[in-house]
Amino acid sequence: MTYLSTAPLSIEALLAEVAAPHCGGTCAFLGTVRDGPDDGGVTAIEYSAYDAMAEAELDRIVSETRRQWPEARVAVRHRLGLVAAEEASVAIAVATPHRADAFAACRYVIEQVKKRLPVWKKELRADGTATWVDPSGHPSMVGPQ
Amino acid sequence: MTYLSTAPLSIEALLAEVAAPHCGGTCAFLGTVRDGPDDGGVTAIEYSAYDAMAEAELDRIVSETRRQWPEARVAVRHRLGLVAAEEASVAIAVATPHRADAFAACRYVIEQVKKRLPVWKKELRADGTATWVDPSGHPSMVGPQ
Amino acid sequence: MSRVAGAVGTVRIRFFARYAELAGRSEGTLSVPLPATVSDVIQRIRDEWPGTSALPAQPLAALNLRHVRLDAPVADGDELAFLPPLAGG
Amino acid sequence: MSRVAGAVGTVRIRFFARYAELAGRSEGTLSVPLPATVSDVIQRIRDEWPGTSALPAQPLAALNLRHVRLDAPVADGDELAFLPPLAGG
Repeated sequence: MTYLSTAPLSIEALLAEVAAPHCGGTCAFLGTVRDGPDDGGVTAIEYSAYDAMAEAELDRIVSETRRQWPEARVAVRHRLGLVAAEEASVAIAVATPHRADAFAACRYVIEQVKKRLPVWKKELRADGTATWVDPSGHPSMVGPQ
Repeated sequence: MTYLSTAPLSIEALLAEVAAPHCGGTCAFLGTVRDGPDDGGVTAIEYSAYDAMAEAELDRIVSETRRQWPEARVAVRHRLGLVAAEEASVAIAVATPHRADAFAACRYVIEQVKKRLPVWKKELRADGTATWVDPSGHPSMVGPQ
Repeated sequence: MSRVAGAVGTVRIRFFARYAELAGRSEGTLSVPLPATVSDVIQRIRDEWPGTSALPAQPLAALNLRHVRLDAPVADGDELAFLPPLAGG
Repeated sequence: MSRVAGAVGTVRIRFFARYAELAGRSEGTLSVPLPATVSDVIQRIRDEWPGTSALPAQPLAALNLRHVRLDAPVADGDELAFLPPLAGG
């Protein structure tokens, strides 16, 4: 696997991957598992994917980004398996000669990831319940099991 | 000094600083010293500042950012002294509950830094020359000394 | 069978996440008369595999690792996957 | 002096980066008749400190650690700095 990882994501590794002498601006994005007041005591999220398609989709997203921003150097990783609250589920780094492109390209990658990546998450709560997350707003209780 | 540092900048440290359970999106920006084909063999940049004002200005920029994005957690560092090519001169991290705010607030900080921070740089080249950088486009040779 | 002999394709079907739980299976192989669209295959799955009626009638679908619309044509050897609302990132 | 006695302020002047090189100094203290604007102080610096004529007539200025326009009033005890084109980030 190139883009998917069951190990914790290292933003330093991604930054090193995109660094280049001619790129003066690097924008990075980290998506982390929230446990806010509205998140009902989420202790971890279990991420699963349609692995082969997620890899293909990420490869397409990276290719599209390079086509739109030919000088951009792009790296992205999505984590799978159990991810604890405050750990990163997705990490993106984009380096470009000028900063406006770094922001735009990094934003493009995360928006496409959210829109297209065949990845699902089950929120695990302190009370033992588990819920499939439907970002369209219809959570479905599936536990305690 | 709070925001200025003569030591290498650690993006991991900034990310840890802004991390919070309710913040699911973190945008970071790193400005690095370029040595591209048009940069004439820059080996390092010597950054100097009007220290007290740069600290005050960064504090104001952070306060403004928090006013505009009340849920944002913001960290910023600017490096001073000799910075080698490909090392970071500025690092910013912004964590927010939702990603659009993280991108917008991070972008705000770097734009204000570029516009307002009393910091100057002298490009040091492999051939021994040194040039004060004027981003408005009028470099002035000051070496070899 | 009374059906006029025609091309028949074998399609690999995959269910993910909540859909695998609803369908009671994560994959299977299905023979479908061709030509057929993704919608045709969905109908056939509902007819042939008990339990799959719990799946939505118009799920998100991917054909050979790409998102497709439900009117996309399916060919012999294809892998057709049904995807619950995406939640990556 | 024939000048009518009036308020006089002491202003700390600072030059940075290329301006310090051009002025041949990085700081100094100047007495200025009040009221005075930043522009007035610039004129006085040019008159009193040889070498500062190499500085631009309308430099970027900061008063007490804040960017100011050249028509901003200067008061006794202020710190007035002249800033070459900014290059942070």
